[in-house]
Amino acid sequence: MSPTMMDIEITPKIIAEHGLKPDEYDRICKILGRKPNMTELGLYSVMWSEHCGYKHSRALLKTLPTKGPKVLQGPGENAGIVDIGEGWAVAFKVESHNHPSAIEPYQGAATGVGGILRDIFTMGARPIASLNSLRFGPLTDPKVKRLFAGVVHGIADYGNCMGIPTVAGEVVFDENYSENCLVNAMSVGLVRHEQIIRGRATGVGNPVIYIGATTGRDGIHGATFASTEITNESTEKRSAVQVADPFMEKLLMEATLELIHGDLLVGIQDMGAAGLTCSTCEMASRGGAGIEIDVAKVPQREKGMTPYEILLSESQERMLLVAKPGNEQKVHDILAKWDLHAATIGIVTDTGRMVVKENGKVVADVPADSLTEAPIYHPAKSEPAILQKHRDFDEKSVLIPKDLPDVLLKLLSDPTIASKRWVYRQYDHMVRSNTLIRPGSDAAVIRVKGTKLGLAMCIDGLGSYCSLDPYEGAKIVVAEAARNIACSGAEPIGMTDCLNFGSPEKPEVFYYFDRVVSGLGDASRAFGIPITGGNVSLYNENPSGAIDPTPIVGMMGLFQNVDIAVTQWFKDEGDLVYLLGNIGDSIGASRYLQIQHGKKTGLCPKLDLGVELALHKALRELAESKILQSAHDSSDGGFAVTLAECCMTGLTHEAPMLGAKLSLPGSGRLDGRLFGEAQSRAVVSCNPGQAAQLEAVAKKYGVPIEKIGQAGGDSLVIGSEINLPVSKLADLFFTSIEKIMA
Amino acid sequence: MKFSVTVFPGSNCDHDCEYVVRNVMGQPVEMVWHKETDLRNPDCVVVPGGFSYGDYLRTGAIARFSPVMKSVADFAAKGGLVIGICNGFQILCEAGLLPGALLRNKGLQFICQNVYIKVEQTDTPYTNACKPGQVLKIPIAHGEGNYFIDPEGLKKLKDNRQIVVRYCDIKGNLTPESNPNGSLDNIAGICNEKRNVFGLMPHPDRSAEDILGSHDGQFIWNSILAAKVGVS
Amino acid sequence: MSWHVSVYVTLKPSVMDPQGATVQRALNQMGYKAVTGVRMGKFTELEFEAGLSEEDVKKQGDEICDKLLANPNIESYRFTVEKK
Amino acid sequence: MSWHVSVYVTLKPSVMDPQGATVQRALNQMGYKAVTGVRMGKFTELEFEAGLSEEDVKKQGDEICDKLLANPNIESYRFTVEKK
Ligand SMILES: Nc1ncnc2c1ncn2[C@@H]1O[C@H](COP(=O)(O)OP(=O)(O)O)[C@@H](O)[C@H]1O
Ligand SMILES: [Mg+2]
Repeated sequence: MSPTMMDIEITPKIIAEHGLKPDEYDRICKILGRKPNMTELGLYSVMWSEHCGYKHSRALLKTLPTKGPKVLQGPGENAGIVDIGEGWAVAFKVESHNHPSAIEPYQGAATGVGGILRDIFTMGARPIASLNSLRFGPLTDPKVKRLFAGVVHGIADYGNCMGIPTVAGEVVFDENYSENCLVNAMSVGLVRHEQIIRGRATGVGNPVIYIGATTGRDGIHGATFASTEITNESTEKRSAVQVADPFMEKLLMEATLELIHGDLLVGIQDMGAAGLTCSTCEMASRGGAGIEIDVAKVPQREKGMTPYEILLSESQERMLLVAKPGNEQKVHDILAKWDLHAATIGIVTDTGRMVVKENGKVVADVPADSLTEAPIYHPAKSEPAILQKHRDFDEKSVLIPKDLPDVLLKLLSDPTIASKRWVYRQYDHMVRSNTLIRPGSDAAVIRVKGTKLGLAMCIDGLGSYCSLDPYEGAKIVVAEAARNIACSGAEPIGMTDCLNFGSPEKPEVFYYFDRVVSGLGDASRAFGIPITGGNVSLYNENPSGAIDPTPIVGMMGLFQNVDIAVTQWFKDEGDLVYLLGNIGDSIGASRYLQIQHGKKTGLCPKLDLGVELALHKALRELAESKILQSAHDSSDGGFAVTLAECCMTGLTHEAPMLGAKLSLPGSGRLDGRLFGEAQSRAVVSCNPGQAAQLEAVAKKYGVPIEKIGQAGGDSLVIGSEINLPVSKLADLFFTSIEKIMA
Repeated sequence: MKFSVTVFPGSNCDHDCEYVVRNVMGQPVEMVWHKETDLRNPDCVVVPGGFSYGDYLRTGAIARFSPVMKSVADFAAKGGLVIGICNGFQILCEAGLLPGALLRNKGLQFICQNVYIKVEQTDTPYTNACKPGQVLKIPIAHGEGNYFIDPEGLKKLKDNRQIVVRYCDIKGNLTPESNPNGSLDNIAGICNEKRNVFGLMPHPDRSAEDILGSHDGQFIWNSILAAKVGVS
Repeated sequence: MSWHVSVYVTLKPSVMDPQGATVQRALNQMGYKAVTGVRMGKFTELEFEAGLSEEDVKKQGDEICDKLLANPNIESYRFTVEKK
Repeated sequence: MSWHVSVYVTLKPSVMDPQGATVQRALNQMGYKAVTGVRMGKFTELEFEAGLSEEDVKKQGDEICDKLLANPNIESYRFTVEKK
């Protein structure tokens, strides 16, 4: 290290610039028994940032259910892993890349995909699918259009080049995300049980090897950057933008899997946030060991980098691994085959310390554990007054519109509800020839070659519900994801979550956070679906306030026999159509209330976890008994939008459109029955010969069931309220985003 | 019939091709790393899709200099069957084994979706199992599939009946709307003059099983199996 | 006659250029060992109506680069103006 | 000191340039009505070891452009050589 850096006097200003509080600095001094030098301060600053250290969220996250008979790996590693039988397991995780995407949408989103893919193949799993969940301001804003286009392009280019299909996702456009877009990326991988590997450093004297891209000055302080509010200043922190290199990552993935499957490694970890620092101390800490590295041996892209910069750089597409004794040469040979840089930069020790040298001279020496155990805070919380106002909202004050068909057309054209074809057409969702159900149905379905097994997957979030009722909203997020899986016929086996919130240091934001975590936990327990990992993104704030509390849930479902998979669109003329569940008539919290009446308020739908679970079981049994022609969950936009989707989304799989002649069940507000968003509902169809069986299964699980009509014809008819040609619905639904983006 | 699939850094449909040939068509297949020059004595070489060298610079531009491509060119010169799919088509054009070039899609976006293609020539080793004018449903997934060739080149293609498949609608009409990427004359795939080298943007490797939504790609694989191979 | 503006957009020196690095590796492997660095950039040719003053062309060219052709987060640009 | 070669690759006039056309449309929509044409190309900077003669640099530069940097079916190129 340049002597100038070593000698820098650490002032309160420098401490604050590192995002550390005075008492955190005191704690560091106590741990070390002396003052840290600049390099060491840098280490603590990134590892104790919210992004890496989970200071404000850790206590609550510990309350989430993470165990289950099939869970092979819960939170704490790079990704969770769940057994799917026949010696196979599935690794999956979701992660945010919100702040980088806001600054530089293309590179930010692309590197986000790269990061989550590394988390998967680091476990020894071959990535088989990607998903993404996106939030932007209204598309009427040209700035948002550019952001949206850039993010989608970045996700597309990275996944396409890697050859990993992007099979599902969701996109929401809402005012509250105007200044803080959300980009959550999820990845799924397949691994043989015996090939699972973890991010641990063990075995004194084992070589620590650096592989992948060279280290440059990019992204220094990315982790601390991801943990602070976006201000005008952050446009200055431009070095935090990293450039994606999917080609390098593809080589890294193939080489890494070859190393792991060749049984050459003790442990491996990717370098994501906080780069070399994070991978080094986490591997040492998990392995209960120490690690010693020399930064002079790190392959560098730029001249004159200090140890501080090398340790904190967030250059992408890099990994750190510990080889088994005697295998170092084999490791280097495989990396040479893939034309990758590799350098042995250190060894495993038994000191429990992370020791960093530069050309043999010690420049940092701290206990590895102390970096991974950031302080835990229990922030204050208080219920925002606005929540009572939402609960008190009187629906009766809302007039029922005269022209209900027009309302349906308006909803179908709303970019949040409209087809995301413009998005997923840019994603290669078929590469690897396993995608059986492509984007366009409730869940995507992937087969596992060589077996009958299949995986259903989806990703869902409901920021607006959570802003009105965080506890109920969070339950519904889990329920909706599980319902999407159940509609496809699969059994939910695990989930991952990304919690996107404002500043936890504001009691009102933390109240939301607390209630959302409770809701997620309760739903997860009730459904028996463990949460095997996730990610927290806080400080999604701008001068005009925080974003809606936005928990995102990615869910995995399993088919024992993937041939039974069900899609959401009507199949044949004459098929009978049923509503499972109760129609309801409330308009509270609905997209309809927001779009048609400009009100984002009202009572969030209530969710009975037992009723919901019964529906999932019934849907699964119906699918397994091959009774269903189609099944589609009813969510945003309500019953009418659900039916319209059943009529036209076959187009996504080159099936013809099909109308239906249906009654409108229930009583009460017409608009509530058509567009309200009551929970625990699905629209299913079967051919008439199987009606009795279908009704019997519903009865068996106590699921309310009502025959509402038949599929057929060119128009969607709902009672006497709606009668519209399906072609007209489809034209609006499929092209509304395309037209805006043209 | 013996197949070899070339593997470049950044190939990512290599496994899909391997799977189709071995598991769907039941034929032996070898994977040949780009640094190798021994093709392992195949009857047919498959240059698979993907993003060789990240598609950096130009699609296929760097891959054509791989050692294996010299062997592929020699093999083709001797009359061996060579099929390039998607990125493989781009590589064959860059390598001069097929005429023309693939430009960025007209709409500038990557497009992944099923399309329909019309079989224009059936006297090739890749389409002999099809009926003239047959319409196949096969997916595309590319950002640079906009086929271009100069007017003299186009005339030559036509005179020699080298335009093998063209984008069409479900009924076989060659409309502008059914042309997904702006290709000249709706061209989706061409062969060389000797007809033993074939390149196409659509993916017969992704459409050879009903469970994937189409088995039409099998017509291409079956044609290859039925072809009389003669490496002289 | 019209104004002919040639714009050169390059990555800032500190920004990684994966494309350039890949091309360099390829050139070295092809035998061009004397090539020690490759950086890839964009080259855009704009035509402006001849009626504009040179000053106007420069002003608009600057704006266009800033807003559309270059991403100031990672790229820098320069341009030349000619009448021909 | 090293040789610095700047390569400009452009699409041949007969080849359609959808990207250029799109940029032009965008510029016109943004209010830059005086922009009457846009063509997109590539700009590559190569560094060569200083030890080479200028002639050698030019020869290698030519080959590199011909073989790799430009596709003669659709593109043309020119380059400049400087020592700096
Ligand atoms: N960003 C995206 N990427 C890929 N697929 C997407 C994306 N957004 C939506 N989709 C797909 O479009 C379909 C409809 O999405 P959505 O309306 O969010 O479904 P649901 O309401 O059932 O959760 C799904 O198949 C979904 O996976
Ligand atoms: Mg759904």
